[in-house]
Amino acid sequence: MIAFLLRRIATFLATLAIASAVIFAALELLPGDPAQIMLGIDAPPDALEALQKKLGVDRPVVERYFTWIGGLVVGDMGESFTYVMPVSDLIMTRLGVTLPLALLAALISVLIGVPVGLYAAANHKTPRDYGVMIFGQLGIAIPNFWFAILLVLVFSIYLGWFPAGGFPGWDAGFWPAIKALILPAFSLAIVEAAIFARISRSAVLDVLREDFVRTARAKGLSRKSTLVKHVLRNAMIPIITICGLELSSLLVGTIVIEQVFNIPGLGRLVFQSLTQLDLMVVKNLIMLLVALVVFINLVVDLLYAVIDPRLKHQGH
Amino acid sequence: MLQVKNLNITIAGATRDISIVKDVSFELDAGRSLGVVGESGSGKSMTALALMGLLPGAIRASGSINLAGQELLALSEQEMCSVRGNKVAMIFQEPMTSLNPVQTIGRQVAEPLVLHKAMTRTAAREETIRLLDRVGIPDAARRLDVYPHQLSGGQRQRVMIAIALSCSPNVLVADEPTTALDVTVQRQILDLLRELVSETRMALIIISHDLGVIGEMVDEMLVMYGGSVVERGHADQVFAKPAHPYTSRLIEAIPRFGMPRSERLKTIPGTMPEMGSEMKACIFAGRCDLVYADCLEAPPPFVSVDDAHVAACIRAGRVMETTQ
Amino acid sequence: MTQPIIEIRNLERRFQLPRESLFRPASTVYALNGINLTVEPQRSFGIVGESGCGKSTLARIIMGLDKPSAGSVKVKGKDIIAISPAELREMRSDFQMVFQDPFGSLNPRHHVERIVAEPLFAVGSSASKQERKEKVAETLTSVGLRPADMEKYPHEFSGGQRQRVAIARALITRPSLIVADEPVSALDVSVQAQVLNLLRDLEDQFGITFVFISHNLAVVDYACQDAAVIYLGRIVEQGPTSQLFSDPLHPYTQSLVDAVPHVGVKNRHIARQAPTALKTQTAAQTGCTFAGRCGFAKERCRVEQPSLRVVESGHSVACHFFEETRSDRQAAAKTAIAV
Amino acid sequence: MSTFLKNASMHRSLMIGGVLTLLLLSVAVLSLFWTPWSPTAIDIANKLKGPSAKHWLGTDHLGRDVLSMLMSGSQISIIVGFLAVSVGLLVGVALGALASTYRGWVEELIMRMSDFSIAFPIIITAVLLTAILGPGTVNSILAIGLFNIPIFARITRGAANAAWAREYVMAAQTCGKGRLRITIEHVLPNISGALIVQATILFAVAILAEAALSFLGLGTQPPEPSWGKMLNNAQTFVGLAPHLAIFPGLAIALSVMGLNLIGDGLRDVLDPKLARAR
Repeated sequence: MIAFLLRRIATFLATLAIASAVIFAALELLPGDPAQIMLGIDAPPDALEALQKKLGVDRPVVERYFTWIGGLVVGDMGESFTYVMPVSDLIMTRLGVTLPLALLAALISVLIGVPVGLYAAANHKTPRDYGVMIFGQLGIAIPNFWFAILLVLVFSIYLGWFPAGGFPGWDAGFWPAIKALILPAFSLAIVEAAIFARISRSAVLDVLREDFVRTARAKGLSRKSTLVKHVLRNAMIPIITICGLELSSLLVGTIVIEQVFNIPGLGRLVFQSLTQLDLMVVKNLIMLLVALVVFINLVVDLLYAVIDPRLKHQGH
Repeated sequence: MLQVKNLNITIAGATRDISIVKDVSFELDAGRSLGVVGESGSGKSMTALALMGLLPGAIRASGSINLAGQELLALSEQEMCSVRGNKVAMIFQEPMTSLNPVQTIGRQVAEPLVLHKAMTRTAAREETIRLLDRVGIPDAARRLDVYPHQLSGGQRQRVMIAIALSCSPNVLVADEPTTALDVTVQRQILDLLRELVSETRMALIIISHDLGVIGEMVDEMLVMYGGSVVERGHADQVFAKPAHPYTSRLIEAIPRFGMPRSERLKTIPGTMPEMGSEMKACIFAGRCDLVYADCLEAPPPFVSVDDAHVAACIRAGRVMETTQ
Repeated sequence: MTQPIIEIRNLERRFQLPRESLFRPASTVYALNGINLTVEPQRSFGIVGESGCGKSTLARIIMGLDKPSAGSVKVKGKDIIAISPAELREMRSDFQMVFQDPFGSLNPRHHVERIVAEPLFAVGSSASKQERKEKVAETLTSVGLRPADMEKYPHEFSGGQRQRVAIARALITRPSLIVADEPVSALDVSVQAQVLNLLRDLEDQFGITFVFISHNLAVVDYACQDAAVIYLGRIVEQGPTSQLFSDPLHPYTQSLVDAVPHVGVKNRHIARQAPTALKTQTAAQTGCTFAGRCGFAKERCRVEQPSLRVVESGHSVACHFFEETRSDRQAAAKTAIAV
Repeated sequence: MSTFLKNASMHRSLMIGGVLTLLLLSVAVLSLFWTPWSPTAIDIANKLKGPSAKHWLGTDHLGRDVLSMLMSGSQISIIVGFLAVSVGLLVGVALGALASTYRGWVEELIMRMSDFSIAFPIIITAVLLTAILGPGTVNSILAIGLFNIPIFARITRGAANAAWAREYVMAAQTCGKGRLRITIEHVLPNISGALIVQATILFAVAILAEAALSFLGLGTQPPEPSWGKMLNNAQTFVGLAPHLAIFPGLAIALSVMGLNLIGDGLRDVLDPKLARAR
């Protein structure tokens, strides 16, 4: 078990190391002079030189890379060139919006998707099951940003229940802030819920075909208690995998949804810094997002081992 | 104690119902054992599942299964649940997949005790240790908390038997209980089953394709072919003097130790007819070398050849004579 | 003395297990350990053992599908491990293989002609299309199928017929050796008999020698003249099947023979019961591998590995105390008859 | 083959999916020759009009005909989807097949690479590429294609490893055939079903992703009509002209659903083992 843990953490760190190298190489080596790009072609030479110095373009590549990584480890991400403040502060502020949004969406989608999927599996091949399947097909086919626009149309413009966009900030109080996040969270969550429903349904159906389910029935357990006592835990293994993967796609989904609702989170920051060509922010932001995605995968793997005793004893 | 009469099993098809088991009847007393032998597609496993009320989806059973005065086919699903694992128990072919991989074996063995006998967790735990010990799991008290993947195939089948045994059932149905096991392990499991039958007076039904297993284990036997019983009788009689050409050929098709090299195995030409094909003739007529015109006219009735020994063949007497 | 068709000397196959912990060295499993055997032409050879004993690994090594860790495998005098891949390919037409699962051993997307003709690839494609077709037709006939079957696909056949197709594929190059890995264990009894008879016919008709791998003693007894019993990667007993199964010398062979269920031996009591098997042999243990399960095991068995000793002509056993077990057994048999 | 067609025609989701996809393809082909109006013709006087006999699906904020833009927009969706899936299929299947053919360190390396690329979701890759290359259609194709590669590699390797364990592959080895040759002759044909299913589903994913990238301004650039871009514009006028938001979204959803239904249906028809599950 400990060997498994160590191995997974080692892989996690290695993935981060390679990812950082790729991001660094893409943004700092390929396009030529980053300072030139950031300031534009007709930048005054002295400003260009100052920025070059600040970015350390004149120093060797390896040194620059390790300076960056070293900074990351202690939480120093350099300074944003457009916002004139430390990138880490900038990201932390924005994270305070994006993370609650993603978690809210994850919560809603799991709470809706998994029970609906289980419900469909328990009612396999009945109209209820087909109904869920249609919901699943729709959910997968509908782009979340379109769904967001439709939600705004109905709930903001026609009904006026929720704001159409913007975020008052946590200073404005808990409820107004949450209220501003409800529509964005739902537009992310409903689509994911459809995916969860499909996955949960097929995971349960897969387990229902296993021999040990027949054993449970032969013991005299009813259909329902077989489902609860024997099927669910086994079905959780694939469901958790997908939940993990989908959690990272929710995180990425916020990038799009923040655009629709004009919410000042990480997603907005990505596009603002991209249009400003603030590479310092872009670089660290992408690194952060990638690290989050990889981290979620790590957590999923570790959760496996808790649920599936076979992994504990195998050592790999 | 167990009486099965005219058990028919059909699968609902798109245009018509397809019959997969036809008119199976037998009786079985406490402490006795019955073997059901047949090749794949003979309907023997479906018969076993019908006894448990566990036929999958669109498959239906009709006729009568009477267990100690209780008509099982008339029971509601809820009532059947209190019979399963309690009065009738079953073990399966694949011990590797028949146990829940994410539950300890202690918990899995205790489950029927809690369910049917309303035992407390602690009482069930004591009983579980006794059961595991009885089926020959060494150091049972310490094995309660292991998971199935930590046990060998033979040990898992022992655990399955402990589960089946837990509520002292009247009938134990064993569907190919040793097919997935090595021969030395098979020996141990068969010996264990035999001991348990004489100890507990439960009735045992063994389903197998292996004539050796059946021949060694049971008092009575049914030979099934293409969904029908073709021969029924005391195992000793059936093996000594088979009365149906299929049984006779099947016995002769098995290699025996010490056969002289000059001797060839007898074979049955052709293959078993497809499931559900409607037959006006004898179901074996297509592969039989004794076939006469009347064999093709109508399915043969059961011919009684000896005390409680019957065969579905109009030339049963002739077949018995020709067997060495 | 004719040249043996297979000669295996000191064959060893080790597998490295994945590490259990970062701090412990990886353990090694001996799938095969010190295997010596000789297969004479025209005398089909059976290899018997329980699952995990290494018999399928042995088959794969003989076929050149797996490399041994040590030792030599000579087929018709040529060491197939030492020769070049090109030479091996040339030799391949002389030894073929039949597999257990008639559903998995035929490519579902190829028609029978293409399946059966595949080994001709090794011979080189000098034959014309027409010649190839004729050869396939001829081979199909000799396994009891019709030439017209060559246009069909595997799913159109029953299990027994598929196994005939697989045998036709092995037969098409007219090999002198066919390795058959559990060729009948997936078949129903009535079909099994058909295939066993077919194999014997081919043996007589084409002079093919079979290496027949099976867990079923009676099947090996019927199909082979000689056999070896493998336990945890070692040959424990070897000899003509007529002696091996009627007068087994090694306690393990005895327990195998005794374990086979027989019609009409109801309620017989087995005195010796082998305890649950060890599944693998890690590190090179000292002593007899069977000692842990053996009812006769003595101090010597736990320290000294018995080597294979010739008892009678062609019959050898790896047991320190086989004389004792043999006399015990004969005594038991006498009492059984007396009772 | 005939049973395949019979199963296919009887399969409901395959039928619906087929009709939807055929519709998408024929609209795209038709738009090459004819659209009711020019998709780029600006007519400010008639801006933000609802559906009418003249403009069946109304006009946008520049007075362009929505139906014509939708029809032309289908081209980009199909081109991006097709190219991105092709990139993923060619590279991914090659990598996956190599991994399962040679095993050992080759497999280890290829699988670690694909593990690693999970860390880069489509949008993040697209952002990275935009920072380097600037926005554009090529950007979308690359980002989606790169995303598809590890998926195909993983699926190919899994299915191919299963095929390598089959005895017919061993039989081919005993004939002296090389591993690469066996991969081509035996393994790939037998896993093609799984790959076709995956390709169909990833085509749907690609259409969704292309729309998202265009919506964000990272993908297809104006004046080239694209569904994502149309939705982006529609967002501004959603209170004034809701029809602008509804029709492009419907077009995306129906196209994606069509392909997904085909994928699900093919999975049932090609893999009877899974089909029984449903």
